[in-house]
Amino acid sequence: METIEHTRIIEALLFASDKPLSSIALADCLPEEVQIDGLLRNLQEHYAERGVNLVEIAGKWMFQTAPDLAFLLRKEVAEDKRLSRAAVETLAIISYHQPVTRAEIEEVRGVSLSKGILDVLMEAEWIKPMGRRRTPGRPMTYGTTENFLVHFGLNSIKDLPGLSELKAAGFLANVNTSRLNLLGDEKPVEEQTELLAELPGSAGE
Amino acid sequence: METIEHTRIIEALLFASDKPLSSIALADCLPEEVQIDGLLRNLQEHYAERGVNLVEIAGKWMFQTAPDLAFLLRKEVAEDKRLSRAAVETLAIISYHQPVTRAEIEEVRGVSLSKGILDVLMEAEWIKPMGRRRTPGRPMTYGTTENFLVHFGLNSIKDLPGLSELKAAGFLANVNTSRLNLLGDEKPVEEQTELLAELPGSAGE
Amino acid sequence: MNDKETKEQLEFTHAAQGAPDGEAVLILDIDGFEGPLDVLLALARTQKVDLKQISILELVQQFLKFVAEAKVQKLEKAADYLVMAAWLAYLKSRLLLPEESSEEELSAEEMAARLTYQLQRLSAIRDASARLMSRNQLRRDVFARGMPESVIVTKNAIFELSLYDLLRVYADHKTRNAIADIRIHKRDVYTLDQALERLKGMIGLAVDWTDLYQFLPDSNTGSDMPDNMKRSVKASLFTASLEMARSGKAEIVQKQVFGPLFIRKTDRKD
Repeated sequence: METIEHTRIIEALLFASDKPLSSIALADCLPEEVQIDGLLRNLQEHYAERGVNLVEIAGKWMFQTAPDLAFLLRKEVAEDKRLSRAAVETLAIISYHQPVTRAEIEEVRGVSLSKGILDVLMEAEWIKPMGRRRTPGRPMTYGTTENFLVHFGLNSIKDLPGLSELKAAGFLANVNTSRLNLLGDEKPVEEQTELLAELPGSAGE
Repeated sequence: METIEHTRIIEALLFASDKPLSSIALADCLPEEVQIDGLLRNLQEHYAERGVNLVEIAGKWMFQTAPDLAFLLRKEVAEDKRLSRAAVETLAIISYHQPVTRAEIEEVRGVSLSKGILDVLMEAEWIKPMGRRRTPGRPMTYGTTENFLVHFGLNSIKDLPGLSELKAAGFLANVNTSRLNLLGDEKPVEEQTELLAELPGSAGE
Repeated sequence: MNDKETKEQLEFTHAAQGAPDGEAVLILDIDGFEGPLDVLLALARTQKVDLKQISILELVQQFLKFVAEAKVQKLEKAADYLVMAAWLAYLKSRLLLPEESSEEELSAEEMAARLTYQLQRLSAIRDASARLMSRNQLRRDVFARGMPESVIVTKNAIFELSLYDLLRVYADHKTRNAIADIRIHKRDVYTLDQALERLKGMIGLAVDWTDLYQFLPDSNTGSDMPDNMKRSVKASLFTASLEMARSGKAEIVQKQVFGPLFIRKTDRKD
């Protein structure tokens, strides 16, 4: 009896929201002793075959229309901002390599990155700056946002398609940006260790 | 079998729509022979006991949180808000100089007052309109509320420390008090009409 | 998206598509050419990646044809391709010639391996990006609640402000507006002129490469120098060293990133 009531509450909360809710947020609305994960699983099962599904996304929970009905709904929504291929590729590199610097993105793609691309991805709230790397120049690194996970229906970046294959093939190893120069025989910069620490006057603080 | 599929479609359409849908609009997405009203009734029944109900409003259909759970969505959230420095300063000026017009506040602060500031202070129920001044333009004056006194533990506005007291308490450093006129500004006559009666901001709602 | 670049790309793509179909390999993957790796990737795909097998002659011909027919307006774009063609030719020659033992340079095999790796990685990331984009996307394939009800939340804002803060701010305001004596303190800095003078004077004493920091004037001032002064001294000394290098009076060398800067006097005999 109680369980039904609690399930109803969870259902109402999730149904009312257009964003994923964490089980912690849900628990806030329920008595402390409620085993929320079990209820969520039951609810998920209840909706599994329906037109609306309960999915786990970005470590949170959300109702969404069933993917197989996409063909019907698609016409309801007009705007489909198409990303340029360059932007899509950049997004992929950022998501698989994150945190990754601009120079590393350029290295992987083999071309320089126009400024607008990162802007577009940031505007879509798919990527965000992830802090600076402790290497010379202290370049900014980029990574993906929660919004990215939600948009692509991923529970975490570990669920990126083909991640393990890319890793196994060694393609996600550190990108050596010094290789960018194809013609020049410049040697890669060696050992960019944490020299920064001992530099008293530099960028620190 | 078909029925299940059609029900799923209706479910998804209603879920994803940003407005209530008529059965005619729903029918557009389904094969002609589908008895849509029957399906809607079934769906309504299915959701009758759940956390979300399917309701018919003015001939259109929509999902809605079950009425008995509506309280969940009207949750009162206590939210700690910090006032900007400008807001605090404005509040201070109002409390010391009340009743005071917007223009006077601006003159005292030496900067123009962004609209949001008075709104925030009124939202906090610390200030209220105090009637209009009998000067050209009949500007509105502002003063503090009872709530203000309660919040700061003051018996009356006269309990606010005067300038010499502020100085003694170490708030004012290196300032020649004689150069400051605190609490001493003469004010034009007030048209203090139905002041406390209307109090829009104070105890309200 | 950068308009200019988009336009450039468009023009470029357009021009490339204008090329007659035929054996020109470059046409095959025309919709997204951007630069060297892209082209190379297209080539590598058709020629099965093994760089040793790539016919340089054919490659160069294709490039020339491509560049000519594309009527590339942006010279730097064309240069990109030429650079790569040259690089490939060079690599090919290295692969064909017997290996010289040189510690300085990477062997041709290593270079080829690297390039192959890069190409495969780009290709793999492309596959991955295609898989990513083919996932069900929100608002394209799957949809969230169209009429979210969530935020009828009445926010009872609790404003945090203590009487102390209120008074503090008011007092600050009064203080600010009071006619007060304003004193601008002299800032303690080590000027560039001072640093230049010092460096010029001392550099003659040093025979060989000397760590720039050896010239820091902390011997007399002692270590009780305030931190900001120390920083100022370092900054000025560094600037002075650059100035001297620029005017040809000194040479500077730094052997590793963030390593010490060494300076020595230029022995010019003029």
